[in-house]
Amino acid sequence: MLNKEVSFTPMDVITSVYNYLKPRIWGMILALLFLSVIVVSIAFTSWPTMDQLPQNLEDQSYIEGIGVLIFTEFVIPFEILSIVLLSSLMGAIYMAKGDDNK
Amino acid sequence: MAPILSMIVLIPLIFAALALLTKTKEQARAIALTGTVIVLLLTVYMYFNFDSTIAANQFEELVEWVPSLGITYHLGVDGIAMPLILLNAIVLPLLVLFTWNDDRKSPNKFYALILATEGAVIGVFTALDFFLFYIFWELTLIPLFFMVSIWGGPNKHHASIKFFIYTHVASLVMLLGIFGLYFAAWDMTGTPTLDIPTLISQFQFIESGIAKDLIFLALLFGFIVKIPSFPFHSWLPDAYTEAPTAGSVLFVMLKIGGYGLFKVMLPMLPFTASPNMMISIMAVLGSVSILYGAFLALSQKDLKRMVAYSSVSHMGYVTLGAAGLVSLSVSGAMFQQFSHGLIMSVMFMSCGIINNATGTRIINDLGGLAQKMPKLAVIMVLIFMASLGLPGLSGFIAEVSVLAGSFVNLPVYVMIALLAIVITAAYHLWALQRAMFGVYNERLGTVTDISTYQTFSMGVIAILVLYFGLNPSPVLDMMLTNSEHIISLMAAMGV
Amino acid sequence: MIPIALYLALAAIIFSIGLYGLMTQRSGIRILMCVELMLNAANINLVAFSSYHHDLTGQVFALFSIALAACEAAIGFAILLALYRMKDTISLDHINILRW
Amino acid sequence: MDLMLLAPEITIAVTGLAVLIIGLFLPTGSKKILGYLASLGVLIALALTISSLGTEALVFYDTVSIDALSQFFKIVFLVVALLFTIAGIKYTEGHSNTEEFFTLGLFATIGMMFVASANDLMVLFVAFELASLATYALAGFEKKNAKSLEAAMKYFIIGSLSAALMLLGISYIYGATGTTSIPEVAANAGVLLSSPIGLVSVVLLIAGFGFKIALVPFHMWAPDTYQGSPSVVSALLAAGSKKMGIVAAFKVFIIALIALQAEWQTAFAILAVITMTYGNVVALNQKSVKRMLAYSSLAQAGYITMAFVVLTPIALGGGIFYALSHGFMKAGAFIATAAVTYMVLSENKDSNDPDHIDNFRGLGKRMPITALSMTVFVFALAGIPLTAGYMSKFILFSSTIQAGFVWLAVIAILNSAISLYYYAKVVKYMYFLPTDSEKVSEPFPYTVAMVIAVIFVLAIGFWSEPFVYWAMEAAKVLIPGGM
Amino acid sequence: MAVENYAFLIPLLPALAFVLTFFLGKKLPKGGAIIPIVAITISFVISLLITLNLLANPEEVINQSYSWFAILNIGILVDPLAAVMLTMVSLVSLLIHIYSVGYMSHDKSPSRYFAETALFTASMLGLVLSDNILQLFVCWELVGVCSYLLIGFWYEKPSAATAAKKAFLTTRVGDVMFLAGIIILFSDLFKIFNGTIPDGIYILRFDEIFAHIPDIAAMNANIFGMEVSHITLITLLFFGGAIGKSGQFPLHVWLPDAMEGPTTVSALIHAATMVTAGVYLVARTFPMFIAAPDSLMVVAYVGAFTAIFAATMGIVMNDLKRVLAYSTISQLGYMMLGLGVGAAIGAEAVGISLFHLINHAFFKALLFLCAGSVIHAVGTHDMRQLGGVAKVMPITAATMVAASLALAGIGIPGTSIGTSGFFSKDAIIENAYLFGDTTGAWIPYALSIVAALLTSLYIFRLLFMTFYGKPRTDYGGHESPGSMTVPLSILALFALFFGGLTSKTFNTFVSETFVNNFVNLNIHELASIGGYHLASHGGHHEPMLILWMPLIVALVGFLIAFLIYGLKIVNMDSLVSRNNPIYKLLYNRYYQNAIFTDFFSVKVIYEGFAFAGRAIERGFDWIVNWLSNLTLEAGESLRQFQTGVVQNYATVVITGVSLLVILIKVVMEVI
Repeated sequence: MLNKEVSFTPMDVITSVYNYLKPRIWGMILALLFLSVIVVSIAFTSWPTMDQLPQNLEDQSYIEGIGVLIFTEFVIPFEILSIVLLSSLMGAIYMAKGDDNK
Repeated sequence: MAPILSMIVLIPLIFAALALLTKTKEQARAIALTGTVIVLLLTVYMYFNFDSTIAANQFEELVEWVPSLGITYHLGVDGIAMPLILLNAIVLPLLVLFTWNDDRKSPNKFYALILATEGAVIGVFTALDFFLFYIFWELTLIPLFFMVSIWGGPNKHHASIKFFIYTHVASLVMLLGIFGLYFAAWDMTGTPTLDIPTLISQFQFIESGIAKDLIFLALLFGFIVKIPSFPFHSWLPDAYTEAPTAGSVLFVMLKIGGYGLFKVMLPMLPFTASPNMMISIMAVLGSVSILYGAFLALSQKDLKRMVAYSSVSHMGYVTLGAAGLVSLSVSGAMFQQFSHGLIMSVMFMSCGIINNATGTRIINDLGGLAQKMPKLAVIMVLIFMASLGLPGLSGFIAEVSVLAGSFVNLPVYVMIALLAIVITAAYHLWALQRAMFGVYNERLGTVTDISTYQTFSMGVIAILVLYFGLNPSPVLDMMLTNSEHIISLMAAMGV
Repeated sequence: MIPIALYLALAAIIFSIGLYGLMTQRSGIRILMCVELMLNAANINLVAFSSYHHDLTGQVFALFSIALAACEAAIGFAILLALYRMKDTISLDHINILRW
Repeated sequence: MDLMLLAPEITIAVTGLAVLIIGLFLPTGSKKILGYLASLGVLIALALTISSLGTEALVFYDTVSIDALSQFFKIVFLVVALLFTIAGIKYTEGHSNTEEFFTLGLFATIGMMFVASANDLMVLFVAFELASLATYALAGFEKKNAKSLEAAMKYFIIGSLSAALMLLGISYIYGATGTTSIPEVAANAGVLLSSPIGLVSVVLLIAGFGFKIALVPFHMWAPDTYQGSPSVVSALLAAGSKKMGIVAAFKVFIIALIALQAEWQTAFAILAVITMTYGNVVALNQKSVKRMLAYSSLAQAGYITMAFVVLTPIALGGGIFYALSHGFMKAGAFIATAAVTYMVLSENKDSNDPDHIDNFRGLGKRMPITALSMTVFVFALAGIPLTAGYMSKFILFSSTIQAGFVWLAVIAILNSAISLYYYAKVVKYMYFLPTDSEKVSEPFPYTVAMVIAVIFVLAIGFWSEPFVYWAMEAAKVLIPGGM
Repeated sequence: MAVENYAFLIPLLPALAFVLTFFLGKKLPKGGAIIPIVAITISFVISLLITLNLLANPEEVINQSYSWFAILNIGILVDPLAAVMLTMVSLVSLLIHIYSVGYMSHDKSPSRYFAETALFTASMLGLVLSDNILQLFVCWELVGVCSYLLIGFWYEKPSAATAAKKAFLTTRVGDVMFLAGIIILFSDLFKIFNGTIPDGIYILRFDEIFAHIPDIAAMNANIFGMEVSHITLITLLFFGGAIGKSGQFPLHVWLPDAMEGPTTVSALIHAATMVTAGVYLVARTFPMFIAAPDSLMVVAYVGAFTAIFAATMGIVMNDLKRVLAYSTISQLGYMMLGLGVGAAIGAEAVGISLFHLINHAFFKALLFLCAGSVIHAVGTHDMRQLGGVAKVMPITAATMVAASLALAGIGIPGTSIGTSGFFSKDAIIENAYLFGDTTGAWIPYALSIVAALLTSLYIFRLLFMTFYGKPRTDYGGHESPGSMTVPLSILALFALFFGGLTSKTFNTFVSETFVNNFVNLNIHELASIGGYHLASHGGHHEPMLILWMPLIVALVGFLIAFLIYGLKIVNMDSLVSRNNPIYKLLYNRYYQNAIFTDFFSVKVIYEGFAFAGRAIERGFDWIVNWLSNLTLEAGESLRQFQTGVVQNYATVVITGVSLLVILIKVVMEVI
């Protein structure tokens, strides 16, 4: 195998690229279309953000603040998330486990 | 006072449920007969307590239903509805008797559907609330759909679905018109209501001319298809022909299209943005229906199909008369509905009998039946004569009133309709001659005359046809009162 | 300082890559990965906005969405596993009994 | 106390956990009790919700709002859940994983209920995902059934995709407004209105909700999943989680993004027309009853979407009312199909297409109650008077006319007429086509569920006043001031 | 005298007889013939009494009106015109009924026969009694339907069923015109009253109509660019109805076929009822015609043409009844001509025409009954197989001769000697001369003279071929029973002497119809509405030749017939052959059957129009089916969109998102 002479002609390259692209081209075009839509919208939007990042690094990511938020303002989503976890656990186990009769 | 209208509407429906629970033919038909006879008695009672000199709604019942949408349970009859209720109440018991000895699968459903149709049709005639009106309007479809689909002829599935969807589309378009009226009135008065008299009286105050015309045309389309009128009749021949005899008779009882025309359309007509165009539309449809139906009937080979097309032709008089806008023509058109109901039911019964006895309805395959079925022949000759408009029978009163009345305003259209009279005579006589007279076609095998029950029910209707032909006043008077009322409203508005 | 648009563009690109993969890949595993990619692209957005707004809500949201992504992955793999047991393949474009 | 206002949700959660835990200790043969337990829990929650009708409150740091709209939809979800649990009693008979079935169903219901009362996009998103994740597994509940698995797979992948799209959309909204609270988004919508990102986030959110509502072109999973999933689960999906999409869209678009009204009205106008037409037309030729019901469900979603276009208080009330009616009609129809499927499978275990329309032949003789109920459901879906479907169409279509969208009403009416064809086809098969098979006994829980649905379908159609009243009250939440 | 209180019984009794006979006749002997006979006898007596009363007191016109429906009424009007008709109809009908007892004794359902004839008589009497045009139309139609039933009496014979249908349909064409006339009249009067008709006024009553003739005449209709006065239009349409019922050209085709029924029915149709209805209609509404001279001109021309047209066919027919049928058409033409000349002489025309009508009723009934008697005895009605019947049936033959003389109009002008037909026909021909003299239209007169010649020719041909000479085939005949010969004899007396006895009084009596208390019309004013003046009376003296002309041509006709058929001196074989185109044309009755039935009704109406209708109908069906198929096919192809591959689903979703953004942007830009 190693000794086999490997040679590419330009045609082979084109063919292989073509073969690679052929099933993917529409996906590319559509993904690019989507991307361009999003990017154009982002670019033409004046985001109402602060001019600069906070000086204090802790203000950027503030674990205690997050924790407080989770248990005060966002306690409900957090509780729901617990049910989500439970149900996905159940669902995943149920789907994944083998034939219980065996 | 007892809620007599509710009783008339609900008793058939209740008896329909009862009939559905029965097991045998004997029980089912007994229930059906009881139900229809009770309705008949109540209707006769109501008829004799009806004041035919006033145009107002009588025996009114009014109960709140869905107040937040202005929906009420509002019933009442006037001179337009009363004769049609009477027609149903008379024919239905006779129809039950007519089918008394028939053997068919699931008789309980059969009689239940007859009763349900009666309740629904009378419901349409008594409803004074558009919501209720539409409910009953659609409710008439379902039993008939089942009727055709279960006991119909070889092509029943196609016919039933065509009929169901075609007329349903029309009903929906009508519903759009009702919506338009409903909200236009709501915007103007600030309170929602679906009360028919109120909405009709509010129609004239709508500002937008286009809105008025659209509402009018939508409602008109709904009614015209049900009548049915050329060119929206193509559901009818299939449905009438494929339906079992009782189904055809029930179809004939379905006079709701014309009823809507008189009850809803005419009071609104003068206030549309272009009343002359509306009148022309109705007149064209009516007169062309008369002529076209007649030609089509002439070219039919199947007796029942011929009768179906003749129905298209006859109902053209209703549209034409309504467009005539003279009290004589309008009341004539109303009377045509009544008379047509009587006549056509016997016509279809005859077709059914011939089909049962000989196994065919192709006119050329019949022949000389009068020799074997003299009683049927007598009734058929009488009814065919009534159908072709012979004086002394009810059809004539209606036709001559419509034609004479409409001529005042619509001379050209009446002349078109007149052309059809000879054609009408031709196909009736042709069918009679080929089917009943001449040499008996031996291939038809042994044929026996109609049974006592059948003779009775057809005979009674035939006698009524004769009676109302000689003395139309018992029903025509109230029609006249109402049509004069409609016309006087227009005159008062200077239209 | 870096304009926020760049973060957003990055997220958009990652999201589009996820979309591309979803549309073109056959293997169920790869498709699942693409879904993760997309969810995380959205998380980049959330975190970036959070920073630029000086508001922690976005980060809380991102945390929740990471948890949700995990759940989705779990159940997704379970479904793929069940499919593999039955069909001996996770190439999703052959699974089309239900159509039309 | 705040928690008391969440009593229904808590009840359901506790019931779910109880079912799960009790189920672990029960032998397969006696797991039937779990179904009764679940139904009981749902009934209690329903009673709690109804008893709290009329309360209005914002709780848990304004992330949950209890109002007429959320109460109304909670009732819808709970009723659907009730039908689901009752029908599930029969469906899970002899199944060893009964507890998973009911618990997942109940948890999905909690998700839906929280979506209905969410006042924060985060709550909404998480609850949305709860409802999705729980139902992914339910859709694939028949692990041995290739169709069920395929259904779950498609549901899952498209569901994840739309979750990602929705999250992206929410992130942009957050970026533009700096908040996730629904009322505050509405208050800070200036950037969204002035920038193209507003339109993009609207469309992304429509894609996210449209997936649940099954709007064309985000509907692609729906026919396959409704067809492949167990019928009872299809009932939950079509009747329940679809409504969740609608209520989420109500909240997000009409309350939060009212500033972008023009954008999403246009979008919904386009989608409504395409959806109802596509759904009805494609439903015409279907041979699988469940697939037909799925497409019909698309069409119905298209009708409800008209409420977004018309956007008058009556139209919104009509849309909400329609959602209620549709819940009963569609759930009932799927459960009736479940009964037929059960009957077919019990006769022939290897039947490939238990919901094929041929199996409905002569159903009027074989299973009279099922056939009669199915007739009521399909006629209601078709909008025949005196049913809930008619009343809903009456309000919704009439308000469309009122607002001047005559063209939209005409399209809807024509669609409604087309739909009659395939609904009548089912009736035709059930009553008019002959069959050789004999009468079979009808499974009791299915019958109970169907009868409940029939009663409600007829009651809503006949005695509509209270339902209409509450729907209109709910609409007032969306557009204050009312009519 | 209280007899007018019983006038309503005149039509009612026969109608009642119809009901009784129909339901009870089978159980009674002779099919219950006694019931209608008694009923009609009473009708006849009442009619006679009323007539006599009117003769004495012309102003005692009976008029009773009752509301029927809407603004229309039913009522009784017995004025001289009606009284004369009533008496004649009831008398002839009575005699025919009596005759029928014998004639129909072998039939299998005589009760049906008597019931139907009773109804026929009742309708005709009702028609005559009507005091309004609508009721007249009602009875008119009833007459039509009775003729349908009676012509098709032997319905198991296909030819009878066909003939019945043809009779009904052909007259129906006329009826529609009549109805159209009524409708126009109604609408005109309705407009004249401005849509509000006071109580107690029935606008279709004859007195109302006549009172408003000037208003109607003032209305004009524009038909295809021609300005036509409504009065002309209405009268023409009425005459159209009369054409159908009275068998005028071109709607006469049904009459010869109508002999498919029993011969007595033919007698009833041809003599007393039905065909006279058309003439009666024109007479009844004659004031309107006077105001419309154009219509009268049409009446005169059509009448004269019909008279000669039918006579030409009469001379070649070999069927006994067919000859008589054409004779009827021809004589009806005379009656119409008599009315048409009213443009010259005014309301007197009614008297002249009606006089002929009455006389004709007697002798034509007689002719038919004689023919019936022959047919009854011999069993054939082909003249070529008969001959020498007089020897077997002397009474029949004698009465037949009397009738023939009456038909041919033999009598001496200037005296009271002559048969009935002589007086009436002579008067018509003379007035046709006067008409030509006044208006310059000589053609009617010329035609009437030629027709008189032909009349004489064909009736004597019939007489000679049937009753004289040697029997051509071996038929066994016998004289008919008394119940048949007695009516024959009575009728023969009338045919011979009625005209002579009443010729003076009749005209005066009938002409008073329009100038008495009920309607008092100024005929001259009406004429001036039409824009002309009536010929003043007495100023004219017809030349002697004109007075004698009818008799001369009648005798010539007799002579020719005698030479050819009596003495057989002239051999007609060369003429009477299929090679002679004229004979062929006549024998084939001008190919009317081919034109009317085969071409017009079958080809044009049935195949042409109906085919077109079917094609249109298919078009409508096609549209409906196309729409439904289109929807179904769209469903089928859109289904393919759902490929089942999940990646494609994702692609659709993503495309949807991207495109939706762009689409909304575009839509919002556009809007």
